[in-house]
Amino acid sequence: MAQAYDLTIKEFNACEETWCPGCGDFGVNGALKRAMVNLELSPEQIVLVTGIGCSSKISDYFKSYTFHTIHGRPLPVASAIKIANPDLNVIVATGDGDGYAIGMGHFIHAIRRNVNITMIVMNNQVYGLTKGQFSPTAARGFESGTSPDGSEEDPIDGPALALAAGASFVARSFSADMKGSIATFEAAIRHRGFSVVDDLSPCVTFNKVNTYAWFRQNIRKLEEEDYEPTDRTRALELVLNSEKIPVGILYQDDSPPDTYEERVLKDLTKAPVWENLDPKGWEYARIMDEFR
Amino acid sequence: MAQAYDLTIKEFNACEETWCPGCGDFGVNGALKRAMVNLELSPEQIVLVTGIGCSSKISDYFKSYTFHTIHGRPLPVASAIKIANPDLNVIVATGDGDGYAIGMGHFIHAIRRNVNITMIVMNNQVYGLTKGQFSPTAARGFESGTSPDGSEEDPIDGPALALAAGASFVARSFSADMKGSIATFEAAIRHRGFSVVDDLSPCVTFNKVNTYAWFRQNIRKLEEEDYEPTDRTRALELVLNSEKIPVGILYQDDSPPDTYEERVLKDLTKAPVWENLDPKGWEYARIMDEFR
Amino acid sequence: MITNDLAVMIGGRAGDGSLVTGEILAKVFRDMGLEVFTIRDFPSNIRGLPTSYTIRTKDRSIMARKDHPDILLAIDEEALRLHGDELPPDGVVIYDSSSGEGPPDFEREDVHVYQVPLKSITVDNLGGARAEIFKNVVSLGVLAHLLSVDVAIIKEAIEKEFSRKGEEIVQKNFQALDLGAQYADENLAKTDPYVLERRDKQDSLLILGDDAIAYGALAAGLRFYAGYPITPATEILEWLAAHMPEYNGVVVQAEDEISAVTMCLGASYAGLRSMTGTSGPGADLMVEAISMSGMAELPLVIIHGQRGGPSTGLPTKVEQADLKHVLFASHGDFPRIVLAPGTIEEGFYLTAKALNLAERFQLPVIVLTDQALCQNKQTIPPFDLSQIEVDRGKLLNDPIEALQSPNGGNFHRYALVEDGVSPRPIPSIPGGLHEASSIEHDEMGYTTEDPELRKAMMAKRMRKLETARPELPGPVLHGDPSADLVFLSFGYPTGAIWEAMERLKEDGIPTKYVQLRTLWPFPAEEVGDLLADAREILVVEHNYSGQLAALLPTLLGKVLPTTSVTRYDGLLMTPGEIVAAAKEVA
Amino acid sequence: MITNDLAVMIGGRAGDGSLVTGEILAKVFRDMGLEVFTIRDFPSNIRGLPTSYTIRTKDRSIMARKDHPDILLAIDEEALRLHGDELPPDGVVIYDSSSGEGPPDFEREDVHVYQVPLKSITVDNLGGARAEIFKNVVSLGVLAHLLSVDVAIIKEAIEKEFSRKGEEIVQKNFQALDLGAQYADENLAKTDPYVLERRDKQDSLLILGDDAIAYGALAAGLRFYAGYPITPATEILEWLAAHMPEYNGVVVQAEDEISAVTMCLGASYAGLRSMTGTSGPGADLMVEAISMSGMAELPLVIIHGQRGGPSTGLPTKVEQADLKHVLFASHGDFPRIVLAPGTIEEGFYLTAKALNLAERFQLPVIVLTDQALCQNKQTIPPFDLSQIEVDRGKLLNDPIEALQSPNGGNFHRYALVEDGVSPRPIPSIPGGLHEASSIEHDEMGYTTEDPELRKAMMAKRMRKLETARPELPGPVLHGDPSADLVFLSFGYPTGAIWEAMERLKEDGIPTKYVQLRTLWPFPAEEVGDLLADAREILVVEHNYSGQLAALLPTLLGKVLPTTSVTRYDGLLMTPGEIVAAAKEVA
Ligand SMILES: Cc1ncc(C[n+]2csc(CCOP(=O)(O)OP(=O)(O)O)c2C)c(N)n1
Ligand SMILES: Cc1ncc(C[n+]2csc(CCOP(=O)(O)OP(=O)(O)O)c2C)c(N)n1
Ligand code: SF4
Ligand code: SF4
Ligand SMILES: [Mg+2]
Ligand SMILES: [Mg+2]
Repeated sequence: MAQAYDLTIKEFNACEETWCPGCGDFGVNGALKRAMVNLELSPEQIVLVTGIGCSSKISDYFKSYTFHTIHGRPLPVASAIKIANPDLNVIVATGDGDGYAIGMGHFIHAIRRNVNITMIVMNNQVYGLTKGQFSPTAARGFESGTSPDGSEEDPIDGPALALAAGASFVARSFSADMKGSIATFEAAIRHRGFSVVDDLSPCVTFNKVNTYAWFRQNIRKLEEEDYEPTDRTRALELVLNSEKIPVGILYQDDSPPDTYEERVLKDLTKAPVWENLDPKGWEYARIMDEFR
Repeated sequence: MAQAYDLTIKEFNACEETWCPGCGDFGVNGALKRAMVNLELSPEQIVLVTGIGCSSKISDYFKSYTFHTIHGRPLPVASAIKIANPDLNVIVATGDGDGYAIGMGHFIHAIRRNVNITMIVMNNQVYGLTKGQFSPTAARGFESGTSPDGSEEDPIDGPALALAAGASFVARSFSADMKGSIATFEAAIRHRGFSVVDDLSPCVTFNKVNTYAWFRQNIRKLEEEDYEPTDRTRALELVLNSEKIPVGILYQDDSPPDTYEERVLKDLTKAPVWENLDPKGWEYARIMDEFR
Repeated sequence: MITNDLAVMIGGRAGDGSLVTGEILAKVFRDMGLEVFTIRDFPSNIRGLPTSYTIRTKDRSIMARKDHPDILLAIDEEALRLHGDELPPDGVVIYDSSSGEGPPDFEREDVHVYQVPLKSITVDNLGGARAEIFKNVVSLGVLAHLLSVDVAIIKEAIEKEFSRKGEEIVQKNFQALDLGAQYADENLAKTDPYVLERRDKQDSLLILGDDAIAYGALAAGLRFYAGYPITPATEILEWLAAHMPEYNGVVVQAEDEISAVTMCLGASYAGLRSMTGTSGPGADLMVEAISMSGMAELPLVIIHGQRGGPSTGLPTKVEQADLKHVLFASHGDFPRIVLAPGTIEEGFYLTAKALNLAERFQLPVIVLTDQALCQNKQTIPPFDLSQIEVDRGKLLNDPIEALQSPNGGNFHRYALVEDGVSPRPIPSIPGGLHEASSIEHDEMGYTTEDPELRKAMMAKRMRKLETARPELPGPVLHGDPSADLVFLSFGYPTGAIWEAMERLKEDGIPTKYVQLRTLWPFPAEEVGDLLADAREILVVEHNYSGQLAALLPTLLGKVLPTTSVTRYDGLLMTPGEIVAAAKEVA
Repeated sequence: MITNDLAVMIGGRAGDGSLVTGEILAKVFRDMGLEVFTIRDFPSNIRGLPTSYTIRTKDRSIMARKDHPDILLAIDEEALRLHGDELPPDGVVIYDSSSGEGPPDFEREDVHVYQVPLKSITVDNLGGARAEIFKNVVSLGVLAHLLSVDVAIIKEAIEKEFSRKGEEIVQKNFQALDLGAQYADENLAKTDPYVLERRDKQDSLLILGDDAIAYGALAAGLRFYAGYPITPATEILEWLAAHMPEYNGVVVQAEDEISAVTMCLGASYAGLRSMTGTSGPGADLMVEAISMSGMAELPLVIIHGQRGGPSTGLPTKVEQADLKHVLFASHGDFPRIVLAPGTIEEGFYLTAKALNLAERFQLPVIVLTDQALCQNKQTIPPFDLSQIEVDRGKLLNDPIEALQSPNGGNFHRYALVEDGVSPRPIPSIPGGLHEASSIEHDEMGYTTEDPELRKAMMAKRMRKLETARPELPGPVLHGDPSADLVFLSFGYPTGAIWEAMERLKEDGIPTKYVQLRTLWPFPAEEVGDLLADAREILVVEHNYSGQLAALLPTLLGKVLPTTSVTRYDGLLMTPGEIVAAAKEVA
């Protein structure tokens, strides 16, 4: 299905974005398109799977095969797409509510399977589309419609959980850092195995605490440090104990790729999706002997 | 509600167990009863909440207030019971399917809230009640009805996830080690905050790999080592990298208790469950001014 | 001259302030002693997409969208493009003429267009980068002048709204308002027929439907609410999050709807009055727990606010297409009760009632409502709190001696009693030990597969519905009891039907309306009697397939002559379309 | 003498080997050229609780539980206590007399009791700690002798069953069998009337219902199955896990049912034939995805094997109480198809059909079956694979040029075509770019809230049901077409009804049976015609409330004279109870 490559970022444009001006999600959309251009992938080779949320609206704005699913379920949908047709480049774009609240169970189990897809969590620490309630990544004390006196729950950290669940690629990006985001997305997509990028993507409307300025003060860029992302425990130590939020590739498994689809499909070049299902072409009759 | 204490383990007996002879769950049931006697808790002060599975049948066999819920949901049920009435000692007994497969999302989020309840996962690495399919804790290659050629999925580790999610008490016990299990359950129940015990509880019928003998060879007892369970990263390092399976208290947060119910209920001695709801006793009328 | 009968539509963009402006205007009308009903028509978007907020006002209670908005405050061109055609002859447009040009592509000669350079006024006079945000308030000043509304009343409302944002914001709003009024005074000659006259102020509440539901629950003793945000039920969660702590209650924002609903069952088991609220997608996820509530015989109240489906559908629009779902979803046979408020006021009282029914009969009670009843506001009389009773049924929260089972075993939590409702001790009560269970069980709650016991338990559970029946809110008969043209409906269309009936009466067509308030167990006898003489039954509902109409033969046990009146584009039904449908069969 | 008409019940304990013994016996009867139907009545328990396995055999096809078991192999005392009373006069008990005492509390004089020291025989002769496990096989030897079954046939079956466990096990079983036969020969005098005669062996399959479903799906091109274990659908998952890889297909054991069903939608979107299977509790969790299938117009097939509810209920027992659920669960209006096989054989063909319908009409298809049809075995003729067709409808998997939308935008995936079914390109196809969406959308799949477009899309989706209607399996008419006593049912009762009809006919009462195979969209016209002349309709279903009977007025649009015949204790209906019910109204 490959074709001569001459695409520009414009060819990934679809509907006009309706995010609030300044929303962090613009950065993700831009960086993702650029990453695709850099990776020389055409819209036909990509399937973008989203859930429901402001972040998930990206499937209206990113031109490729897209599937805007229901709240919390893009991961199983995407995993199956990849298994069905491993030639596709399957990206999940989701939010911290979609991916880490209602979708938490799938998150851990998708990681466990290690299907070769990329999950980008546009983490704004709120439920944006439902107008700003605290999310699982909101800090204790965060004030919102459902936490008028401040949230009483401690946040979870997506990358920490991903690492503990055995993810083979874990990164964090900051949506305002276009260069870094592009590089991180590219690396994630290139990685053979489940890759997760927790993208810090400020909600300018409902999160007045974790603003661009706040992040600029509270992140540290791993690319500027002498950090080797090859040790899972070291990475866990970093995400759990670092004062500042580490941004960059936190961990990448450098052992040989071992993806779920490679395990369950004997011959990756022969994706079941291209099978002709005409029963005449298949030997089904001998199965009856089992019951004789 | 306290009462003079003169209970013996017999008073916790309910229906006769119908587990297979030799099932690891007998050990859990026995140890839990003994722990209750040691803790001087009476059946009335305890609520045991279970899901569905062989393990979850314990609510038929353990005499206290019990609630046999649906598959995968004992944690939210139990969390709410404790919030409603913090005087109760609330225990969740579940399986690796109930707690870590369908219940995974609740697992992470219950930990995040840190309600003061104890979760015991009777981990046999299979779905016992449905006749032995591989579970999320089954090793890659485990053969079962749904993995005739061996499971293609890597297992997750409950304690590792609990640690990454921020649990304040994480332990592992081995159901054949009665003394150790009792001590661990007692410590878990005493702990003020969410405590999770991953109990290695062999399924003698469907798991012919992870047998009692196998475990005896593959565990290490932390009580016999010089291990201080006070460092989360150290604990993660241990559960992720140890050749042998560490058994004992893996981590206990020694900072002051900070439970969800203490945060959301101003006065813990005045549990809402004991309120008289007669509207005459309450000032509801002034609320109307908000709409005037 | 058209006095005190008006629908003002503010056409703007999500997040542009038009919502707040609409809310202020609604309060102003209320403070003038008028009745108000608001309609928010908003997209599933936070900022930028077109939105409209309509405020109807009248000297009698109203509950429906008017056939047409009378006055359109077109905050931008798009609003005029979208809604200009909806205006009736003699309607009014207030249009931003800052660009110097008139409204493009707007050719109507039969409406009154007032051009006001809204943007220029704000930019020229108010300064600051976000001056434009005050366009709305300037237009309010213009409107006040045209309708002869006392600016002081508006200022009062503005003060209330913005005081928490600081004096500067309040003053800026005052200024914008005055600028609008002044501009109108100096530049506009009133040509339109609409005026408002102040009336004696009644004591009334201007209340959002969701707030009424939440308040009703609280007043009926709700002490545990768990929910997950979803339109149109989020406001219940938010209102209770703000109010419950004061009443020693707890609100949990759960990680998903499955957690929310099962938490409610836990709280219920422990002895708290609990409730959750959601919409279609979340309700789908609660289906398994509904069945558990039925089997374990634990009280559960779910507020189900319908919105446009299927699936994510039209998530911020009204629909009533979940009727079949709430009546029949979940596996197995078990008793449930489904109630349906027809007004914002009923939302309050029926929710309170639902909490009693759930506890008295130990089963799931679903309150089926809809986006229109949840997210619109209305003026209503103050609630009569003396009507709220708390009846906890056979809840036992004192030590039990006599009832303890003779064999020293557990308490007979599921005793096979005649009325089906067995006493229910809450945990920690001495003598009350038992197993609550989702599995078929014996009287103590222990697992059983004994065929005879199974049959007895099944019958016992189902008997509760018959025990409950006399206590369920019956259908309400509105209109002319002798009319043979009959409306049958539930939920938000109630308001539009009332208004349609008035108009039909004026046209000499008598009608009556049978409003269903209990949908399950269906009051077949009462409804059957009320419909017995009907020549034609107009079944009014907001869904594609006419779900109620289709189910009617089964619900009633007979086939009656019916005509479906439906709508399914996400916009509220109007009295006019109901009148038209009625005239077709009259 | 009663020849070739027999029900043997093996009463034992979960995990004690009686299940395997029953399976061997079933094969033996089949190998004798007889027809077989098995009934597993097992508890939700792995080891220790009482269980029974009944094998019916006859020279004609059978599909129902017999009114009484004829012969009881009581592996322990409990079995006799539980089932001794069920035997008819002249029935047979084979009882373990090892304790030296006769059966306690068993007073029946009218049955033939053969005392055999089963345990002693095993312990004395076979040695080893687990010698007792062979009690079952010893009893088989006894039975063989009594029924004059050739021991060689049994040995063949034993060999097949145990060869993978090694020669030693096989030999031990042979020995146990011989010991039983020898004991009977030496000690027992046959007094009972039952005999079996060997017939010409037909080519037939002895197949589990779930296996037939799984096989039907595979043969119809299933290449993706995702499931989560649950009784009675687990065997589908297990069978496919064992067979799909050979056909380049994939089986995923998901982490829960929500994951399973949404995986299926993903695989479907990508272009694979996909399916999931579950029972009530899991089906509840799939409700939200069903609505997504409807909205995104993606094929989805769900096998719904009903079991005893509500909630966890009676998880290993039969029931048909999820009818209302499968017809109506999930929010919003969208098209769905519900099929119901009435036999194990139909399970194969209707599943294959379901995969076609789902792809042709791009919507969810639910195959409603039940524990009895899933977990029992039957002898049936070999499947006719030539009947299986694969029709993928408007699936596009070649590059598209002409269809590309003119504005350079996306492919019109949701084109507003007349028949409602729009062409569906699979990802990676050049020219086919589009958005699949759970949200209301335009023709390219992009989000819209435009009222007119919404109406058009809604109508388009719903039109598919009318397009599909002519292709749906119609009701089957059995029995005497002119009879005015009519059975109406679906699912497993079909077998019992057939047998009841034969008996009624013998008693001079002609009846007919309208078997529903498509439950939604309901074939109102065809069924209405078939029922038109009915004096009384006996609606047979296994649930408490008579769900089908209750829904009938709505499904048919008219009220007909019906009598509900129900059962809800978890045990299979018998022909006898249906005969009795029919006679009451005949
Ligand atoms: C089952 C279900 N529950 C709730 C909702 C309502 N809902 C829509 S988006 C959303 C939260 C989105 O949060 P997040 O994923 O963080 O996205 P954001 O808008 O912040 O980008 C919720 C709760 C839904 N659509 N479906
Ligand atoms: C929603 C739902 N899905 C599936 C099932 C079937 N089911 C019952 S127990 C069980 C697995 C139990 O495994 P685990 O929790 O490990 O318990 P074990 O039997 O091994 O102790 C499953 C899948 C169910 N009852 N409900
Ligand atoms: S509400 Fe927040 S997340 Fe949503 S579009 Fe606006 S800024 Fe972005
Ligand atoms: S099947 Fe396994 S887990 Fe279940 S009771 Fe038997 S040994 Fe225990
Ligand atoms: Mg978010
Ligand atoms: Mg298990």
